[in-house]
Formats: sequence, C-alpha cells, structure tokens
Amino acid sequence: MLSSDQEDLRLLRESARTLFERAGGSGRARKLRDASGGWDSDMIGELAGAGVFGVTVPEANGGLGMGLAAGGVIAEEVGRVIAPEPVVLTIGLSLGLLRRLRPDHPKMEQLINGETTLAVAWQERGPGGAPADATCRYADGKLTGSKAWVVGAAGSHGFLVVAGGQNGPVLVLTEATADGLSVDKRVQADGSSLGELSFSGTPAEQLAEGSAVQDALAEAISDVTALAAAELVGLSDRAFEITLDYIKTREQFDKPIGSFQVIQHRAVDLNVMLEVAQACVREVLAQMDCETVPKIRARLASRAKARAVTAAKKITRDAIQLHGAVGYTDEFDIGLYLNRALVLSAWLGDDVYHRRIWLDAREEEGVAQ
Amino acid sequence: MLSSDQEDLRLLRESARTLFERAGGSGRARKLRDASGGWDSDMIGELAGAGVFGVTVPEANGGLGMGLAAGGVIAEEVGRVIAPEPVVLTIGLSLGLLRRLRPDHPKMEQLINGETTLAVAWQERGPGGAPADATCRYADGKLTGSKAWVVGAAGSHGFLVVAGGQNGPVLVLTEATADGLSVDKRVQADGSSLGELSFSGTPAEQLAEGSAVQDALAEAISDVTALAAAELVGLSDRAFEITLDYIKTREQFDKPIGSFQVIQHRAVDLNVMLEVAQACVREVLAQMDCETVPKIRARLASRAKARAVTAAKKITRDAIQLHGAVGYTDEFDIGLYLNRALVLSAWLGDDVYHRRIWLDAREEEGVAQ
Amino acid sequence: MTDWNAMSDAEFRKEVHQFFETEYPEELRHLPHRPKFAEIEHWHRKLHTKGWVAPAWPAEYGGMGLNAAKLLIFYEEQQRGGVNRGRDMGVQMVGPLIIKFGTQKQKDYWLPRILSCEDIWCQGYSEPGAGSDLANLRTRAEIDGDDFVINGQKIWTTMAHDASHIFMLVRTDPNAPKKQQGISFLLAPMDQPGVDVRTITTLSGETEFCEVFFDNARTPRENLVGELNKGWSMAKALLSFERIFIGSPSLAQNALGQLESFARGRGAYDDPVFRDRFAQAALDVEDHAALYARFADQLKRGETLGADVSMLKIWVTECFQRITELMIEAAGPDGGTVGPLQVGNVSVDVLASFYKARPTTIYGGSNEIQRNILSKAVLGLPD
Amino acid sequence: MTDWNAMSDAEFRKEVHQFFETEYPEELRHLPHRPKFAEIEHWHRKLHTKGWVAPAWPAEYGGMGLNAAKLLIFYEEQQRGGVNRGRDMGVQMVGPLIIKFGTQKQKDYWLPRILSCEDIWCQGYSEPGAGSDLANLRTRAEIDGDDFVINGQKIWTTMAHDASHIFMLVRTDPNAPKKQQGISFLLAPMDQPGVDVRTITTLSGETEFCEVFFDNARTPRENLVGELNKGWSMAKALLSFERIFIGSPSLAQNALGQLESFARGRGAYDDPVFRDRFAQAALDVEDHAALYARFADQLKRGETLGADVSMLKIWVTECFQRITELMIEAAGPDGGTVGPLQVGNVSVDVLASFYKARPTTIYGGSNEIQRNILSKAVLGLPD
Repeated sequence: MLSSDQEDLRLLRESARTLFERAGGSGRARKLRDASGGWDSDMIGELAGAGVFGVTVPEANGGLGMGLAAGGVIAEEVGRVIAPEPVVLTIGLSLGLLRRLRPDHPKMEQLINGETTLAVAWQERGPGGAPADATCRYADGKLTGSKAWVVGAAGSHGFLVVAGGQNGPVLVLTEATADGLSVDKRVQADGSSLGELSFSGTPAEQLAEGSAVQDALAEAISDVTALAAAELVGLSDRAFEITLDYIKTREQFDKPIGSFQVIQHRAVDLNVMLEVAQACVREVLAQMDCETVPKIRARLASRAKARAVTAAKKITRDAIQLHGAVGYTDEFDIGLYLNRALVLSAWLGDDVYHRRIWLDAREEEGVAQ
Repeated sequence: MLSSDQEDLRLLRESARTLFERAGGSGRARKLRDASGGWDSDMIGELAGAGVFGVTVPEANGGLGMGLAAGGVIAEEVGRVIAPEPVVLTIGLSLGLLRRLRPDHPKMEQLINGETTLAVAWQERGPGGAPADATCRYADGKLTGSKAWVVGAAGSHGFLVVAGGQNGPVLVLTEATADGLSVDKRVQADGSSLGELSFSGTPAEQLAEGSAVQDALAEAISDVTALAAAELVGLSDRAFEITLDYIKTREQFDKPIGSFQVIQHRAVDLNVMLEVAQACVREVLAQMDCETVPKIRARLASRAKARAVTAAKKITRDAIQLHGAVGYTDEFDIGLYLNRALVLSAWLGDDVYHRRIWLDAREEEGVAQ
Repeated sequence: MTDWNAMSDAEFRKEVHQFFETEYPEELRHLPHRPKFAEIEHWHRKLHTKGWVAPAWPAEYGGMGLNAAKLLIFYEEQQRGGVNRGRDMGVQMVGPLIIKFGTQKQKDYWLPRILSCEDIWCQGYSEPGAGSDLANLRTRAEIDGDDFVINGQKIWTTMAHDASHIFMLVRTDPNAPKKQQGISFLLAPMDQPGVDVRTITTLSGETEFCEVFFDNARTPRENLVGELNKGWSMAKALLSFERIFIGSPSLAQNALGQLESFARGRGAYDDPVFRDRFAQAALDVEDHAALYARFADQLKRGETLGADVSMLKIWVTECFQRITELMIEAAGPDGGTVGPLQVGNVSVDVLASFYKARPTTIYGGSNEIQRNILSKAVLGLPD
Repeated sequence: MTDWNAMSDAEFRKEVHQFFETEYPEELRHLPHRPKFAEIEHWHRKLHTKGWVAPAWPAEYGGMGLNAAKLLIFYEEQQRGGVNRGRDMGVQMVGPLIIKFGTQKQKDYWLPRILSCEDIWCQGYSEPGAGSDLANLRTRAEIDGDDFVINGQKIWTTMAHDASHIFMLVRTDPNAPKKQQGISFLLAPMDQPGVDVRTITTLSGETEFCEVFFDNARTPRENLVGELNKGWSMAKALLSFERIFIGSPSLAQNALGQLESFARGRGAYDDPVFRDRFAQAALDVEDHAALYARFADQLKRGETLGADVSMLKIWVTECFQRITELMIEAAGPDGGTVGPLQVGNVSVDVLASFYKARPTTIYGGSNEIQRNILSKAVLGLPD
C-alpha cells in the first residue's frame, strides 16, 4: 500500500480538524465524560460520513484506501480534542482484523458507515496472554472463558474475540447482548472503561481460523499501536499549545510566567520533544505503508509508541507543573490531557516495553547503524 | 569500632585542609601531573607525620584508631585538592588488608610512617575476576600469572598480591623491583596510571592464606569503596565551589551569568545533589564504624559509592558546561576535577554497578522500607 | 504534667509509638484522603483527653511542650503509623500565631477552643492572582465601626467547606509603597452570609480544596492578630519550623513501600530494568533521609534552620513523583485504571498515588520558587 | 561542466559515494583530530582537480553549484565515509561571504586562492569577553592611511596556528549606540609581526584551538568586506544555512555505532539495564534523524529554514553526550583509561569520544543560547 501524498494528508488534516472543532473540541470530551463516560453516536455518524473509519481500508472494500499515514492524521486530530470515540480502535484493530480476514463480511460496511462498533478481545490475564496461549475456547458455536483489557467494551455493539478453536486460533463475532456474556468494567483515568469479559457458552459466529488469525492480529496490532502513537502525538501537541498559551498570560510577580527563563527553557524542551515525536511517528507511519514484512512493521510500530509515550508523559506532566495549582484542578482542560495520556500510554504497551521489543527486533533483523 | 565524635572530626578536617592548602591545593596536583604523573614523596612524609595513613588503624597497632568516619574526612580533603598520593588506597586497601591479616608485619609501620607504599593487586581480567577464581598462582615462594587494574602501580615500592595458593587464596608481598615482574602502565584521564602486572616466577613472601584472606579482602574492599566515595564527595564539593565562583564573576550580556535563572536553578540542583551525597556518604561511614556484619558493611559501601559517583559525574560534567568554552581547556582547574572524577568513578565499580549489588544485598538481607 | 523532654529519645519514641499503635483506630490508618472532622472526631477526643493535641505548644497553653528533638520523634511516629494529622490547621498555624503575637484575651478565648476542636480552622492565604507571588494578594479588609469588612476571594483553601473559622492574610492598606506592606492577619467566622465556599474538584476527583468568596463579610476588630499592616512578616515567621516537615521523607517512603509490594506482586520486581530504576528511587529516598537527619540534628541542637532546608522539599517531592511514575509503569496495562489494584494480599491505588504526588511540587512554595530562594539566599547568586 | 542538479538524487549519491569510496585515502578516514593542511594536502589536490572543493559555490566561481538537496547528499556521503572536511573555513565561510558581499576585485583575487588552498583561513569571531554574547567583541580596527590597524584578542580560533589568513569581526566604531552596530568584517594576513598565535590545550590534550593576539597588526583597507560597520548582519546571514549542519545526526550516529561494537565486545550489550539505556539512545538518534529529514525536506523544497532548526542541535548534541557517557559505563574499570580500548577486532577510544562530545553543547551557540532563541523566536515567549 502506498502512502498518500503530502497534499492529500494536509487536506485530510484540515477537514478532520474542522469537523472536531465544530463539534466542540475538547469541551465535547468533557461533557461526555461528565454525562456518562461514553461516546456520542451522532459524532460516530459524522465521522463515518467523512470517511474516517474506512481511511485505511482499500477502496475495493468500501474505504478510502489512503494508508496508515492518513490514519495517523486522523488519530492526531482525535488526540488533539481527546475525542472519546473509538476511532483508532476501529481503524487499527476492528477493521484492521476484518479487512485482512473477512473483507467480505457485512460488518465491514457497518463499521465503515458508523452503524456499528466492535471492540476486540484478544488479551487474557496470566502469563503471556498471547492468542496462542488462549484459555478462552470456542467450540460448537459457543465461547467459554474470559478476556481482559478490552478497550471500548462499554459502548460497543459486539466483540471480535480471538479464542482457541479446534483447529488453532479462531476469530469469532459475538453480540454485546449475547447470552452468557458478562462485562466487568473498570473505570479509566479519562472516564472510559476497560472491559473484562466472561463467556459461558456464549453463542458466537466464527469468522476465520488458523494461523491467518494470528498473522492478521499481529498486523492489526502493529497498525493500532502506531495509530495510538499518533493519537498521543496529537494529544501532546494540543497539551503543549494550551500550556504555552497559559504561560504567556498567567502573571506572577507582575510578569507573565512565560517570561522567566526557567519556564522558557522548559517550554522549549517540551517543544523539541514534541517535534521529535511528531517527526518520528509520521515517518514510521509512512514507512509502514511501504513495508510488507510483518516483523519490520512491528518494530516500526514499537519505535513510534515508545517515542510517543515518552513525549506524552513528559509533556502532560510538565504541563501540570507549568499550570501550577490550577493544573491540578478538573476545571482546566490540561488535566483531561494528562488523564487521556495515562490511558493511551498503558494501552498496548508503554515506552519501556516498546523500547525493549524494538531493540530485540532490531537485533534479530541485524539492523545496525 | 566506634565512630569518632563530631568535634574530633571537625578538628581533623581543619588540620587536613590546612596541610593540603599549604602544600599548594589543586595547583600541586597540576604540577605533579605535568611533571611526571607521579606523586610527591615529601607530601607522603607530611601526611604520615599528621597520622593520616594510620587514621583507621587501632592505636595498639600504631594508628590513630579513629575509624572510617575519620578516614572519610581525610578522603574528602584529598578529593578537594585532587591530591594524587595514594591516601585512600593506603588507608582502605593496603592497610585495610594488613591490619586485618598481619598487624604484626613490619610493613604496617612503614606504611603508617609513609616510608613505603604498597599497591594491591587483587583483580584479574576475564569473567568474574574475584579472588576465588584467581588464575594468578603462588607456589614455592613464587608468583606466576597476571593481575589487572592495579591502582598506584606506578609509584609503589611493592605489591600486596592476592593469588591462588596451595591451600586456597593467599596474600603475598612482592617488591616492585622483584625478578620476573613486569608492569604495563595504562595512563588514566587524571595522569595517574593503572598497572597490569605479569609475574613469571616472581619471588614473594606469603603473609596469609585461606578464607581469612578472602574475608579480609572483602572487608578492605568495603572500606576502600566507601572511602573512594568520600573522595568523590570532596572532589564534587570543590568542583562546585569553583563553578559557583566562576558563574558569579563571568559576565555575558553585561551581567554575571549566575544572574540568569536557568544557570541559577542548575547550580541549585548541583548543590542539592552535593548535599545529599555528602549526607549519604558521611552517614554510611559512621554506620560502617558501628556495623560488624561484613555483608551489611558491603551494602552500605555500595550505597555510598553509587551516590557519590552519580553526584560527581553530574557535578563535574555540568561544571564544564557552566564554565562554557574555558571549561574545556586544560588551563582551568575544573577539567582536572572532571578527569579525576572519571578515574574514581571507574575504580571499584560505578553507580550502575553498585546500585545493582546494593539492591541484591538489600533483598538478601530482607531489608525493606 | 509529664516532662516529656526529660525522657530519653528512645523511651519517648516507645511511648508515642505504643499509644498510636494501640489507641489509633485501625480503619483510619493511612487514610487516602483528608477526613472531615466528623470522621475522626472520636480519635480527636481520645487525643484531647490524653493532652496530645498540640505537641509543639508550651504546656501552659495545654500543649505537650516538646522540644525539637521530641517533636520530630512525635511526627515521625505519627507518620510511620499512618496516623491522620486531623484537622490541625488550628494547632499548627493559628495556635502558634496567637501564642506568639496574640493578646492575652485572644489566647484565653481561642486556644482552648482549638484544642477541643470547638473551632475548626482553615487557612486563607492564596488567591487567584497570588500563588507563588503571595504578596500580590488583593482581598481587602476595611474598618467599619467595630468590625472589619472583608471583600475578595481566597483559593486552595484546604477543607474550607468543613471549617468554622478562617485565619487569613488580607490587605488593610492598599496604598502601602511595597506590596508586602499593608497586609494584616485576621481571624474570621465562616458561618455568616458574606462568606461563600465552593469546592474545587481535582484531577483525581477529590474535593479537599475550596474557593472562599467574601462579600462584605464581617469580623470584629478584636480578631486582628498582631499589629495592623504587619501580617507579612508574621506569616513568614510562622513558616520557619514548618519547612522541615514539608521536606520529610515520609510520603516518599510510604510510596516506595507501596511500589515495592506492588512490583513484587506484579513480577516487575524481577525485571532488571525495573530493578535499576527501583534501586535509584530507593537510594534517592534513603539518601534524602540522611540529609533530613542532618537538618533534624540542627533543630535538636537548638539551632534555627536556614533557607537551605528548602532543598529537602525539592528533592523529596520530585522523588515522590518518580516513585509514583514507576508504579504506573509497573501496573502495565492497568496503569490507567482508577481505584485500588489487587496484587496478592495487598491492594495499591496506583493512580491515587500518582495524583497525590503531582501537586507536591507546586504547593508549599513551588519547587521553582524554592530554587529561586536557594539560589539567592544560599548560593548568593546575583539578581 | 556537469550539471549535478540535473541528476537524480540516487545517481548523484552513487557518484559521490563512489568517489569518496575509491579516492579517499584510507589512512585519513574517520580522523580523530583536525588535521593540519600538510597532512591532507594530497587529498585536497585530488579534490581540487576534480573540482569538488566547494560544493555549495556557484559554478561560475569554481564551485559545484549544488542545490540544497544535492548539497545535503554530498555532506551525508562525506560524513558517512569518514571523509575529512579539510581546512574548509575558506570554502564554508569566507567564500560565501565574498561571493555575497565582496567586490569583483575581491572575488577575482581571493576565491581561486581559497579553492587551491594557497590561502588557509581561520575564523576570528569569539573573544574572551564575547562568547555567547558575541556582539560584545572589543578587538578594534582603526583606519590609518591605506590600512586598518588591528588591536585586541581573539580566542577559540580553530587551527589558527596552521592558517595563513584570518577573517574576523572587528569593532570599527566604538561609539555606535548599540553594540551590534559598529562591527565590520575584515580579512587579514596572519604572517606579520603584529599577530601572535598561542595554542590552547584542551581537556583531552588536543591543541586545535588558539588564541590570536593583535598588536598593531595591519591589513589593507581593501580587505574590508561589505560596508564599514555592517559586519554583524552579514555574519548572521552567513549562519543560516550552516545551522542545519550543526544539527546533523552524523556525530551521534557514529558514536552510537562505536558504542554498539564496544558494548557487544565487552558483554555490556547482553545486560538488560544497559540495553534499555542503549535502546533509548538509539531511538533518540533515529527519531532525531526523522526530524532532521523534515528540515532537510524544507531546504530541498527551496524554503529557508526558520529559527526552529536550532532544536536539531540541542537534541543531537545532548544525545551525543549521553552516548559517550554510556561508553564510559560500558568500559567499566577501564572507563578512566586514555587511548583506544581493544575489544575483539575493534578498537574504540572511549575517552576521546567522551571529550569530543563535551564542547558540542557549548560551541556554535551554546545550547542555553539556542533555547533562548527558540523560546523567543519560535514559541513567542515574552521578555
């Protein structure tokens, strides 16, 4: 798949930004959090209308076929307004799996059109937790066992579940309302929730089986990891803007605090960190679009996530300090960014984790400077 | 052994400082380095006259019996003027071994009186390098094999060598001029040298053998490690003073650079780091004086060295930056401190190494917060 | 009355330890939030009966009369045992102020009420435009007959919604040539129509901080403490002994203990990379404690602490933050989860610790301000 | 004459690579020090014959006339191959200055001599009192008949002891209202009685830097470049293209490669704690390269670079320092040892790398100054 050209990406960025700003920017995220912690189905419709969910899906399958670089543009804009909707989840993981395994399935179109949302249950608690060791089993059309850390479990219409089948791993689909399914929700810092799913003979439809499932999952995880990195970059970008505005206006000792050299240099360091992260993640996404070897794509995704988490942690935490006491209140938006950064950093592995697997992969490939 | 009281330590510090300052402070170190890289035997005599070498040796054995806390005071003063003489080496290692194994030996008195200096050869290249694995052998009064990283090899009259004997480890004494001994010197950043010793049937006198050797060596290494930490603290203290003076006087943009907030805060951070290191190392030395369990003493020594190396690295490196271009020249003293810090940090294990063994020891002992 | 200072340090520590160990209610140990008075009232009664409400006050005013050495031991044991300090603004701040600067009448009236918690105090210092630059405060108090009439706004007033009185810095002379002049110390009742309290929700969802609005609120003129327009130097004098406590190792030590249990339970403790970072943090705490001990010794020798004591606060708060950041790391995929995380027998609220650590580098004089102070007052760096 | 810009990037890169690969003397690859001219003269002759001495100069003056894209490739290949830049102050600084601001007569006289290295140039900017605050320079030049008479002192003049000429900023109007005014650009011969050069020994024992003393030294009035008293803005104009090179990834990349070989040989590479720190450094370099590529693209599109390009230098120099600090760590007990350390087939001079990294955060505008610039010019933070 080829990366879109710069001009296409610029136009895409502009329209996504306009869409989110018109919808209320980060204020919308706050309202949704205070209301219910969920997401806004009208917004999902609007996003679908703009082609957002299908951005990386080939045109033949009803998408825009613009590649991950374009997905990253969307993810950055999602991050900037900390939109709670499952955009990265859908582009990277749900559609990432379906478009590789079952591009013919009717759920594809529903996901692209925003008519449905599907969370992906692929991890389990306990050592490893990889799909090959799945203790959650699928047999005779029914699921038994449990899955952990399911993002978007609260609002989704159904689940794509990776389970152990009779002939190796399977990907199955189950409805949120299915019998024998219980969802235990753990509230996250940003008001979203992580689901722990328990199945006891829950009816489910098999979509694919065998090693293809594992391969597609690995690829989809690379995609969603890199897109989550882009979301963190967008989030960091806006958190930095907010902070910069604040230190230009907040006065102490009869001067804007942004006139103090220590504050200035700290702002510069955050800015440099941000620019490096942005350059890294955009480069990675473009490279992933041109790269076909799964292991290399995984290494690239790790590089992006490692950098984005490092940057977002540093930027949002320093942003609180630069805001002083008000940064610690819920009244200022900066705290929403800190909280969202916590959640996105923990999702799919933090910087320490990804640095490790990046170096291991680099060594395995024999990539040296 | 009990720690000396605060007033004794204060008086000791005063007299050591006066002695070193009268001898030319750090200027003396520069002169010696430029001349030969060696040390000054008159100075060794003066130090001996002041009781410096025997500071931790019990009075019954001809020392001052003041304990490691007093040794630390001396070491700090040595560090402040980066004196090249083997003070910490002699107090901690040479006499540390002899006073435990052979307090009766005539070399004790000669070391205390400054009539001789002995380097200690206890490490070997290759995996482990611990005395138990020694490939350097002693049999029939002769040494064969090699030893590495021997500090003070260049100027010492002889060597205390830990080797493998017929009944376990032995401590033997050989003269610098002995037959079959060759010393390969590697120049260090501060102008001193590390010796690589090769023995081929070199005659040597056995001083002790068996597990007592290993035990005494472990204890002496704890002592010298903690004293090296104190030397680093003294060095850092003076490096910070020099830097503080510099930023108060050096002007740029018509103001002393120490009036810029960024420089000020950096100076504060160095100051805090220094004070923490000083408090840590002094506390450790006092505790080691009251502690008899070797493993605990080793853990304490690791704590001191870990902190002192971290502080000295940070302080001397930042000191160069705060000096700007002149800090990079050999004309300013600050570079001498950087170089000495490099050498002392590498000796006996750096901060990363000691943090690791500290935590392992803490766990083994079951020390928890 | 017991002369605590005559006891050996070890004896005294044992006595304090035992009391906290046996008498303090288990369910209140290591409370994760600041309690309202009602929640800890039964403990307060016990303490009051024992005569231990005000360890630092002279015995003549109902305190324990502890010297610095004993006081440090008292607080150390309190912290070690996870004993809540209670609603102690009255004891810690108002009492010493009145003892030092108040009239006999003020002492007679207010001090017993503080000890009994008949009055619950909050502290009105910060304002929206006066944080790091506290002297910039604008809340006005004007004399009107026998009263002061107060107008303005305070912010970050801890637990103001559960206080009966506020002690505050107010501007009584707006025309003073320097902003540090013209500030006075006032005591005022909260329960009156002109006082409006609104809680502030923090990042972690807590509501301990408040805004307090004064709209022609009144307090009798006799509630002025010390001289009119001399409040600034009085406030600064009050802080000097406080400064070692804000740099105490306890918060970081407790967090480190939590981190250790959590990381052991989670398996992170077996990972060499984590171990290195943990060892750094643990040594940062241990070595800080050595420096703390040096300052504590100064106090014990009866010396006053210099501005250099600020370094304790800088070091320990930043260390505390790093420890809680390591907790988040050790939590892995649960690092964004609200509420206690169970590991084996322990349950650690990782996110709560993380949030708790955030404002420590801001409050009590931000670490930037502390560095400014050290730079000038200790290092003598020029303007 | 070849129109290099008409070639594809890949073709051009291949051509350059091949030339450096086959023609550059092996013994001069990755020289650890700055060579004197005599040491590299044979290489210079080769380059001169090829017409590649001045890649950035227009072809009409004997340069290669490369556009920004090609120029970056040229330098990348040069750095990758460890090809010494030679004594290039004339080519990099004096040539562009004369081409932009010089008279026809100056062009005709000086440019060919720069290309042939008949004249070897050094740069006289810094002074003892004018480092970060360069405009504070005090070296005076006064008109005396047909000459300027120069008095004062320059410092950090790289390789002045092996130069025949100096191009310098001097003060020609001491009464100008602002210190940036009254500064002029002069060319002067070094070989005269009024010029005294002393080398400065650095921490690592190198003597590349010099002090240059002027005691009634003379240079003809025609050696003034551009207008009298307008030197400051000319000097700033010269720097703009240079600023991307000082932020190039090459130094850090080379150091990282050395660190990797060294750590592998030493076994440190198998240690998880080291690996984490190595991965951080490696990603710091790789992600910096992504940002560098963004700025390079700007140049290739023909845009001028803004002040934000400074961030490259800040990041890469601090990263370079960390890498060399990791080398010291990986060296363990040999971390203080001078000279190359052998591991397997490679030999790495750990201490030399460490020293080399030190001044990179100081020279070319210290990183503190760069942060000041970014803060004002990019972030728009107030004074």
